[in-house]
Amino acid sequence: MKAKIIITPKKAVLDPQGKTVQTALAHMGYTDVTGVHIGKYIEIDLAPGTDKAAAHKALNDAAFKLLSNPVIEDYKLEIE
Amino acid sequence: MKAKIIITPKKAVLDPQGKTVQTALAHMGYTDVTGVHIGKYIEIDLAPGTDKAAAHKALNDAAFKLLSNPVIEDYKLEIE
Amino acid sequence: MNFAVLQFPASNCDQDAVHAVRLLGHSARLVWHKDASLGDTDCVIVPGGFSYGDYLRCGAIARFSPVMQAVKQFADNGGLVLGICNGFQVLTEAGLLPGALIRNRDLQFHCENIFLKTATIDSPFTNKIPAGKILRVPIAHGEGCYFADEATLAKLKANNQILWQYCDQDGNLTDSANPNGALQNIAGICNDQRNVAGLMPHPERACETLLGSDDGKWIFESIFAALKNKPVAQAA
Amino acid sequence: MTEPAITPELVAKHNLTPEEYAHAVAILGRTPSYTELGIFSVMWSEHCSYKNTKPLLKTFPTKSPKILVGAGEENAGIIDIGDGIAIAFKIESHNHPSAVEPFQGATTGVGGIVRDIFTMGARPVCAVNSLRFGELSDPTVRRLFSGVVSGIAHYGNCFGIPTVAGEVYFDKTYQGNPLVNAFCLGVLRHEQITRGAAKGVGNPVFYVGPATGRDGLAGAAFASQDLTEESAEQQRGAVQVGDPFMEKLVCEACLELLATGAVAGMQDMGAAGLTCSTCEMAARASTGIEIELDKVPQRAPNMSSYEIMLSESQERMLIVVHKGREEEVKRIFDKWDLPWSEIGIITDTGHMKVRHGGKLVVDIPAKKIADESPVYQREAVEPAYLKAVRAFRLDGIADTTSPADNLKKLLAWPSIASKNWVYRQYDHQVRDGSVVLPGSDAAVIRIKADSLPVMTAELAAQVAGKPVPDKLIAMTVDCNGGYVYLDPYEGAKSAVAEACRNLACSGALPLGATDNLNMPSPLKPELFWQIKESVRGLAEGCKAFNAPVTGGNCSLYNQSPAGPIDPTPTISVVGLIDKPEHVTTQWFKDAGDAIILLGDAVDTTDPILGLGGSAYLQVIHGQKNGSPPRCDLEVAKTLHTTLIGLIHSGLVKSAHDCSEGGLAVALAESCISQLIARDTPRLIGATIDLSALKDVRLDALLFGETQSRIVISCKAVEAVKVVERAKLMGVPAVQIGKVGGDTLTVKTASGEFSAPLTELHDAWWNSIARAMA
Ligand SMILES: Nc1ncnc2c1ncn2[C@@H]1O[C@H](COP(=O)(O)OP(=O)(O)O)[C@@H](O)[C@H]1O
Ligand SMILES: [Mg+2]
Repeated sequence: MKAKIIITPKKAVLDPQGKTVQTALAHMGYTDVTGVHIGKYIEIDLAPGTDKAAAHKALNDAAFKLLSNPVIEDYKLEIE
Repeated sequence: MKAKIIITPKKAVLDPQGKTVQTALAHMGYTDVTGVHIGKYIEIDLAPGTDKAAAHKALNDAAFKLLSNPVIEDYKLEIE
Repeated sequence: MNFAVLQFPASNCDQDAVHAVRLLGHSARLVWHKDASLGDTDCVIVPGGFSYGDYLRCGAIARFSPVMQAVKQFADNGGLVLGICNGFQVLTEAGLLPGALIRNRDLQFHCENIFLKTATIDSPFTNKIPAGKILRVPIAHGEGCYFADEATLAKLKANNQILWQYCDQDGNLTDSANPNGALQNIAGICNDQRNVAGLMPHPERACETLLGSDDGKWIFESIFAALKNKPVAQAA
Repeated sequence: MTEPAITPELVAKHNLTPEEYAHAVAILGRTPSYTELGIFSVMWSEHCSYKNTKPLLKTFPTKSPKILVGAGEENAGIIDIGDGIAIAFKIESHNHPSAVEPFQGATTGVGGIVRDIFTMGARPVCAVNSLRFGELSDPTVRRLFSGVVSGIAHYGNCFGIPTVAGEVYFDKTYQGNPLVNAFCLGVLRHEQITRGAAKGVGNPVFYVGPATGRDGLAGAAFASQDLTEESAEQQRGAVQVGDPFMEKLVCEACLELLATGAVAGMQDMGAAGLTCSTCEMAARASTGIEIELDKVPQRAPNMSSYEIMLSESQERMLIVVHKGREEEVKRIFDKWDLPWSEIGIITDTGHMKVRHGGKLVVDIPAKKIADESPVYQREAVEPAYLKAVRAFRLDGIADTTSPADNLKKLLAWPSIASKNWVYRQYDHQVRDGSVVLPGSDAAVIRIKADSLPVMTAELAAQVAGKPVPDKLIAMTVDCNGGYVYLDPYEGAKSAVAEACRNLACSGALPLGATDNLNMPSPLKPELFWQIKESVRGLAEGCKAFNAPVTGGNCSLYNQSPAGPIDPTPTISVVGLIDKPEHVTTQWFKDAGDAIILLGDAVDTTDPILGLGGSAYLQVIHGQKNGSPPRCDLEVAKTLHTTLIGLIHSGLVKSAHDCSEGGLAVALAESCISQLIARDTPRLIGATIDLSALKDVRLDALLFGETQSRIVISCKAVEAVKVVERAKLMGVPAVQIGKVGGDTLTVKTASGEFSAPLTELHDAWWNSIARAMA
């Protein structure tokens, strides 16, 4: 079983990285790009037989407290 | 239209960040975790009316050349 | 000799490289990243810093600057190119050097002196380094852990392309002397043509005893000597 | 967009008192618009107006013939260092933002102070930081600490400025309210001084730098409130993100632009963003300014005039350009791929006028709002706790019987332990100028030709053929907040004395100072008394050492639900070293050298013998109590000039002052603090004999913190000469031992103890890393 967490900068918060990459893409000729947002992708391997609901609850907690910075980031958690 | 690119470290490459997070999760009492891999998530906004196939081709190129480093990373591109 | 020191947005050791070369008696000038030509140049230095903020990946964006085309051509013609720190990262991203530099194993930026062992003096970048001399040179990086797959690593070794390795005071390649987790304690390498090299430590910060060490000058002296012995390629 | 009606509640929400509001109405002659209310609110916040501290700041010594730009005139003060060269420096706090988001709070703190320096036309060449956190045993503190340190590292390293010095203390008083003070120093020629004045009616006004977003809305007002549980929550939308890459480009582009001579005035958009920069620039030049918000680059859609005017998006500058030279701005900012926009014009109306969507939304007399900010004389009452502090005696405290063990504990105490875990993360060598790195008493940097900004063609022609001689600048930042709590006046004096002592140990004489008053609320008389007494101490100290204050920062309302912080007036003193051979470091050099103590071993007139507020009492006896050691400024000054004289005569091989942990810690540090390379210290031992000092408690002798003491070493054959010369100058001096061996061995009247250097080093060097692992 795997959990996947995607962490992205909040909309209102400046994303210097995304901006810089957007400019670089434009310089390289990718002009259809109207915005770039750079975040983190975390994949967590779970031991077989892990209880999905419990894992969801625990990882949700971890994503909020440890993996993301709720002051400036949002996250999305999926378990599959 | 949006493109989403997930970039992950290759298996053979050291992922100290993943290791650190795994240890931290264990400290938080979450012991079912057997591995953590940390990568990047890039979301690209595309101008409305962009041709999907062409964008796919172009971004595939960008993902290979700029957004990821094939020596150490793999990537997955999706356009929706 | 004429040195061209590249200047990317947020290069920040560019002036230091110019300073070191001039201090050692040669001329150096800055070349803007948007320039397509290197002008009259004997050696190119890709300096340290945080080109493009090191956003995305260190050196990833700089590699696409117009000037890098000229550097590639200069290198293809046998010109000497030295990448220092961020410059090393740019050169690996550009494919001019094999491998990649990833996050330090303890995830922290390290600014400190390290000891360097010269693995071979058979290169334009090491030929003047006194035999057995352990260099004391500063590092300052967060992503300096050298990585290459096994095949590449084997090739590096077979071709004698490893130039410098982190060591302890007595020259032993120990794990605790390795500041970033680099494979085989690798601090710097060259390409198989031996005219392009990169290293994470900063020799340009160690050219004056006032600043604590002048061991770095041996790397520059090696380049001067190599250039003197074989005038090389024309700039692109 | 409809703006809210101005109600008393709205006024109160903007932190304006009814009287302040009435004054605003009087200035305008009408009810302010919503945007204008916002402007008054930030301009008259403590952060921008210093309304509670202005009368105190006036007491600082601010004059010296070397001062080219004085305190309060501009974004930073400037001091002449000879040969046409000058330095600009200043310290600034980012305490509250760092409490909410440590990483970004610290990055934007560094970014702000670096901007203050290049705004003056100077090239920023080094940075310093002063930090306070709660105790490291608390996981939240560790998160704050590591976030702040990596934020400072991220910004400084990427910008390419060496962070060469600093200090870190851990005490539970800072638990909920960490302190993050950032200092920056820049270099320029006298002719390159740039003013933040909106000069020249008809001149265009340019906005350069990244687009404006809804970042840090009313950050200045936030910095001027108590830090409460909710404020963290409320302010979440306000977090600003630092972009050092952008700042590096803005800095280079601005310096390049200044070299064209096209600039009439320049100011960064710091606290209160566009509002403060437009107002202050017009006020300084006694002109008016008109800007059009539709021309301001915007990151977020549908921003209101209120939001645009109050946003604190980072890395933005406001530049007034000589009419007709607009093309140069465009050329240079395009070269650096930076956004720019011509947003307005200088007028002769004296008013700041702002248009948005074709409507006039702001029309305020600029000078009035800038100069007529409210000023308060607050009531000061001596706090009651000081009675007990002064009455504290050592009677109930048994003298030490395990000095070696005490020493190890002190060396491992995070406030004393080596801060290598911190400064190793900072690039402290970029720019090829760091002569003494972090880890000795004061940092020393070398200024060379390429430290200076690019010159105009005119200036270049003028100085052609006159090479810049290398210059050596030393700097340090100090403050023992515990001392200040226990006696604000003496504690503040001691902070200045320690800073100057650290400079003396490195071979430097003070040039000037910049201070950061990190204080609790000025509204409580007991707390305001602390502020007032601290300022009195700082002022006297700076006067005594000829270190005029060239600027600084006030950060009030530093208190969390757990209570106010210890008053912490950090002070950074900058000095000059005239020759490279006079640069001195703190570690012992060669076996056989003599070790000499300059200054009285123990202040016997102090009933608690220098143990008041000491690290020893805190670590070994769990008490932060007693009047801190008194600092006689005359004695201190004589000590410093004597040491400098000895250094100039080439007699001194090492010099290290006694501060926290006293003589024993100073000796141990002299044995273990030299670093050759990573994980490779150079340990060199010492044998000390203090047995001549008989009638004094052992703990006071070893760990007391009597002021004005320096441990030096010199060649054995010169020991007598050194002692004689010091005595001749009126400084007590005695040889207390010699260098050599692999232990620190100390003989006293009550016996001898010895500790292996490897153990002392491990305790001192690795303690913070262990706590953070
Ligand atoms: N936050 C920091 N950043 C950079 N250097 C630091 C920091 N904290 C401490 N240092 C350095 O560590 C050394 C010891 O600092 P400190 O214990 O404050 O010395 P002192 O007691 O002499 O003032 C100094 O060189 C100081 O500059
Ligand atoms: Mg000191």
